[in-house]
Amino acid sequence: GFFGNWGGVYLPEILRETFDRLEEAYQQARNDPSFWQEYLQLMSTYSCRPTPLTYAENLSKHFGGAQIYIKREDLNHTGAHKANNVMGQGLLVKRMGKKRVIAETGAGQHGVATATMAAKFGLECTIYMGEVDVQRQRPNVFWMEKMGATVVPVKDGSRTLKDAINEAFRDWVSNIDDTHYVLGTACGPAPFPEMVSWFQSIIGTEAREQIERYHGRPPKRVYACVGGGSNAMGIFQGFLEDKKIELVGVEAGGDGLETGRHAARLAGGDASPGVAQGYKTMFLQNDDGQMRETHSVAAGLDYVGVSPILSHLWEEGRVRFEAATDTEVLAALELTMKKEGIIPALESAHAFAQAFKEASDLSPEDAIVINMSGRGDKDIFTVAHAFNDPSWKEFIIERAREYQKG
Amino acid sequence: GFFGNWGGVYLPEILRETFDRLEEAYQQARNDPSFWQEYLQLMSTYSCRPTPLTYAENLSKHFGGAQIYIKREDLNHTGAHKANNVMGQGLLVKRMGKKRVIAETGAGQHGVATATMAAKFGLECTIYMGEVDVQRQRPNVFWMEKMGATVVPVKDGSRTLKDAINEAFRDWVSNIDDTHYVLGTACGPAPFPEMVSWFQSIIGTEAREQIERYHGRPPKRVYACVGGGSNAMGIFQGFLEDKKIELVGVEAGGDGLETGRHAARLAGGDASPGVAQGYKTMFLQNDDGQMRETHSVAAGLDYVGVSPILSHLWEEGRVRFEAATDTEVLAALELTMKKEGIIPALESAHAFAQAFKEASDLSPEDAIVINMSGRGDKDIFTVAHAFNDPSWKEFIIERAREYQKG
Amino acid sequence: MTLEKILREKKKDKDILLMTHIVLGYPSFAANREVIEQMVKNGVDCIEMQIPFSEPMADGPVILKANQESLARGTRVAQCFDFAREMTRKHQIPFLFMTYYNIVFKYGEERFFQDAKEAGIKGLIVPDLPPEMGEDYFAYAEQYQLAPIIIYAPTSTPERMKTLAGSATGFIYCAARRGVTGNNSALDENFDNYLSNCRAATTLPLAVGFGIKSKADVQALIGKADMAVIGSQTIRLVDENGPKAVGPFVASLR
Amino acid sequence: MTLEKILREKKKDKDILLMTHIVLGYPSFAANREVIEQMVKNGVDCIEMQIPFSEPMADGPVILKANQESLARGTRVAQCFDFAREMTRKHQIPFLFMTYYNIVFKYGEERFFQDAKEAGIKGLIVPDLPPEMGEDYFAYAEQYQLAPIIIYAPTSTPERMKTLAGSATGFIYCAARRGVTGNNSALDENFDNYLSNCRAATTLPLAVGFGIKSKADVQALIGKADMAVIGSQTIRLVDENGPKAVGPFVASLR
Repeated sequence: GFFGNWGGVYLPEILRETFDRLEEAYQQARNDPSFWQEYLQLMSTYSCRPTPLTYAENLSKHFGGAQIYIKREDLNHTGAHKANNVMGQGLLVKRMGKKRVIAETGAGQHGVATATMAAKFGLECTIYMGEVDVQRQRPNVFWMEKMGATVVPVKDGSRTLKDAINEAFRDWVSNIDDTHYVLGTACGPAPFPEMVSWFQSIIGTEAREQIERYHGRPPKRVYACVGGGSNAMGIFQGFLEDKKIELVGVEAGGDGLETGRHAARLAGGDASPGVAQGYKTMFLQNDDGQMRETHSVAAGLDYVGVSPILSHLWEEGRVRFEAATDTEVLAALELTMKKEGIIPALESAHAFAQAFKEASDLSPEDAIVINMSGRGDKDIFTVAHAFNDPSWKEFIIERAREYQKG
Repeated sequence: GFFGNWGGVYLPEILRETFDRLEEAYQQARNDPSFWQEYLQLMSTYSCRPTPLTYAENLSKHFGGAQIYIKREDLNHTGAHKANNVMGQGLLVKRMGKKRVIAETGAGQHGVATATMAAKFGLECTIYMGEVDVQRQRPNVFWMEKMGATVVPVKDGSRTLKDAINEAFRDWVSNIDDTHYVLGTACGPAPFPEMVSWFQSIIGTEAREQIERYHGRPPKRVYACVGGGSNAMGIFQGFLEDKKIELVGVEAGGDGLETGRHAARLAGGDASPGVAQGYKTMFLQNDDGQMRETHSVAAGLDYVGVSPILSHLWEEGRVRFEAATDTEVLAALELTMKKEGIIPALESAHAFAQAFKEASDLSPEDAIVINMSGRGDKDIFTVAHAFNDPSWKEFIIERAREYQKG
Repeated sequence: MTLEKILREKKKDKDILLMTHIVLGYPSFAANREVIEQMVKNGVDCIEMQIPFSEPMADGPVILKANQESLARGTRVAQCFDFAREMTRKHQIPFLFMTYYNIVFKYGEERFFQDAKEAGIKGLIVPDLPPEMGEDYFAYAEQYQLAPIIIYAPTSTPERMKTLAGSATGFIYCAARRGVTGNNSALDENFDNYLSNCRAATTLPLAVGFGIKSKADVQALIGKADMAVIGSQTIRLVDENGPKAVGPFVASLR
Repeated sequence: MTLEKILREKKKDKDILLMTHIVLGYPSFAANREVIEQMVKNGVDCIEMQIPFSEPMADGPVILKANQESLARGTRVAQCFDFAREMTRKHQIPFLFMTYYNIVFKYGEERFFQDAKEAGIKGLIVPDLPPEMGEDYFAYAEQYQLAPIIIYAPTSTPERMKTLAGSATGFIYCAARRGVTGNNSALDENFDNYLSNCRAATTLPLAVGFGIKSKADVQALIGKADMAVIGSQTIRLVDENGPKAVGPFVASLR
């Protein structure tokens, strides 16, 4: 369960048995070629895999440097790479014979993906979500409920993601026999980081084959945003062994690294090694080891820890980490919409922002791949708000007026 | 330009030249195999084609009749089959050397798709949208603008779709040289019905191959919702020649055919032959030939006319037409979300509703295909409103309160 | 007397003829009555009465709005025929129906021609029906001796104009520019070329419409066309100043 | 004297020992001081002092809230050491630190053990550090002679208990049921089986925690366990009735 100095299973004894069984099921699945076949089949019929690799002709010309290719995880069912992990774990749940899944969710995407999987596999589903997030992310709560999930607003603590995770663990330790906790990213105690990365490796495998087919050879660089790190691990795995390909993880620079209001763990110097939520990695914490508040315009990157596998690749120098600020991200999002008719999620737009900073340093002979982890149109409330769109505000106020009348 | 008694080019003289040139470009493209290759290439790299055919195991079991398969046009870029048509016309615009596109839009999906295409192809773009719709569909307006389109709120007449169409034609007759009007469905004057159907035939070609691969033989029935008729034409074309396959077009039953508040042209007896918006088809009109108000929970089906090709297939008896009421549609939507984790657009849910009524009449040996023309999650405002969700209303009111403070 | 003949007779005494336009039932039939009275008294030579349609695709905002408001007030096609009957009996100038094809189609083409003839109408302007789409229509026009007015556009090639002329009687309606009714036209050199092409393609009288608003506009057409068409402008006038304003305006044009 | 020895000495005079729990800095160090005073006066045998952590994954809502409010009021780890030093000098019962591994890790493991030893702490409870993950930690525990308290769970197999016992000193903390701190436990037959398994796996004293709230709960453990642990209940009491309520409550338990 360790990757260099990182990872592990730092868990209360009560969960040990459950993790042993999960580890066992995961290893069996991993050693059973028919499992991956079943997974591929599911993803190509229920979701839209392989997802396309889109040549961004206009952006490439605009920057006059590298040829820019975009891996389109936004075209997955439910609109993001989250589906890969969730459907994979769904198959594992079936194998383990469990009848119920639980998950935590912040902005709600992982919750929607899990509720979707639960509907598809006929599982009971409970989603823990901080009360504050429930209020902020009504649309996602609406869809989760419509897909049959029970959404539990967590009223403890800061009533956000961290507390939802705590509450999900609490549910799990009380219901270990029939319940599986569908962790949403390549973090947490082993085997989650490795297992989630395995399911997400489908991105990299496809992207590697696609870029070589379209471009004739491997790319110079691959960019991915890093929150927990699952989409980055997903695409990087297709290129990890070829040391000539530079891998760039882009974290949330928030208001700027110098302000302290950000979520950059591996870029910048604010994070330090720590152990929390069951695993060892680089955390944004104070000198006492208390986790800090993080900030990002993108809820999915707004997290204190990071995949232990990425901490390892960072320490080894295999992956370069950078940060993009909220302002840079909104500019990159706007440019991508205008030039390509593509709407990256705010999370994904971090990868775009960094790639845009660097594209013109490369030659038109070179290609780069940006992982578009999800689509932004589902985040209309966040994006329109981030752009401070006055017509949007009027629209909401007008709608509210109608509802207040009714 | 005629299909049996239907179709034609009923247009002012000023547009004749433009249509002659469009017809010419269309025929050239159609006779040039490299055009379709380019189209397939574009759709497989920019959108996600072929889109999957999903086996709906839980729904099939639930009804205990036919095996239900769902053609997943929701997984297209921009979330609906609209992309097929729009990208195809984009290629044609490039061939014709025009620099600007215009389109009408009601709920906004076709506008978003057109703005997307224009961004991708570097075209100027103006979208005409009734002022009432601009106010109702702010999210789509927001995305169109962000993709660089100019959205013109049409303040004439009823300030809805019909008026947007009129205004788009007015723009076109004033700017015929550099502008192409991207009509959104298989209606309007020739060559639009045939051309749009041609681009949409990609759905049927894929679906035919997929159902035979998965099910081992052709389906018994194919269901598609019918507004203008482009998604239906798209999928039906894959099955048209095999007379043993029953094709079912599902129109908007609104409050019920008997109430008059619906948009059923070919199901029910309220429509009659007419000529408007440049073509002859079955219209919902009064005895004087004035178009009637139509009603549907699904904006995309809320239209007075219908593809002349479908009127022909209806007259020939090749396609059976049915109507699903708003209530039936919401129930079908809810069931599909709960059973399969899939969120059909309200339009598409009409096809689901009809298929559900009939699934148990067939044997488990039989398969049916439902065309899911688009995804419903982009229509959160409409769907949450349609379900009359109290938490949604509170959420909107709370949001408005924040904006009013600011 | 055929429409062409009537117009040619009138033209003998005048540099240029005037055709005006009203939307039936807008703002009301009573107002229509008054406006027509004013027009006839002030020397209008020919009036096109538009039977409103819910989808007037070739009309600009002013006429569009008039169509929709007329319908909203309940105007029916049968009333339009009644009103036409009344006007043709009362006034000794030719009246035309202008409408869209669906109104004719839905009414029944032959019945429409019969009833229009019976109501004393001299011709029909249906902008969305090119001759290719209207075989029956043009046959009935001939049978019932109503002029099916053909429209030329600046984009029409000389060949196209010749072809169209083959279906035309009465006069040719030359749209002065691209676009829809109610906007401004530039009566410039291109326009002169266009009119020469029109002239070369047909021996019928030429009417020029779209955007004519003033005496200067009308004057500029003398010698180039036989008839000037005033469309949206009188509707604007009635909207703003009432039916009584129409007389002085029309009188001022020539 | 080692923790085990102290507890065995105390046990000689009592049917069962009592361990209580406080969250340092909640509601304040002053309140902690008063609560501990009350506890010691009323016969508590051992006190675990929780150094608050921002992510207390194994704690239920009551202790979670106490952790977060303590931190919100600015509690630092150094203050916890100072407070521990004060308490161990003042009161003649063993004090333990309870916290999560990150607090130890971030402080520096060896330094943490050194400073805890120096502050008079007898043992550490770190629920998220299984022996497999804590090689250095358990080595320092031995080096500095602080008891690294091991936790058994109802899901632990007899083999697992044996293995865990190999790393344990002081006593074994037997979690009475599945779930987190602060909820009810059913002290039923399954529970008796569980405790027999615990007893069979180790010769160390057994402490039983999670959900013990009343004299009846404590009585039920006599003969089966050596020490009853009262956790969330005293926090609830202080929240509701203030520090003074703790003494009578503790006195009532035995």
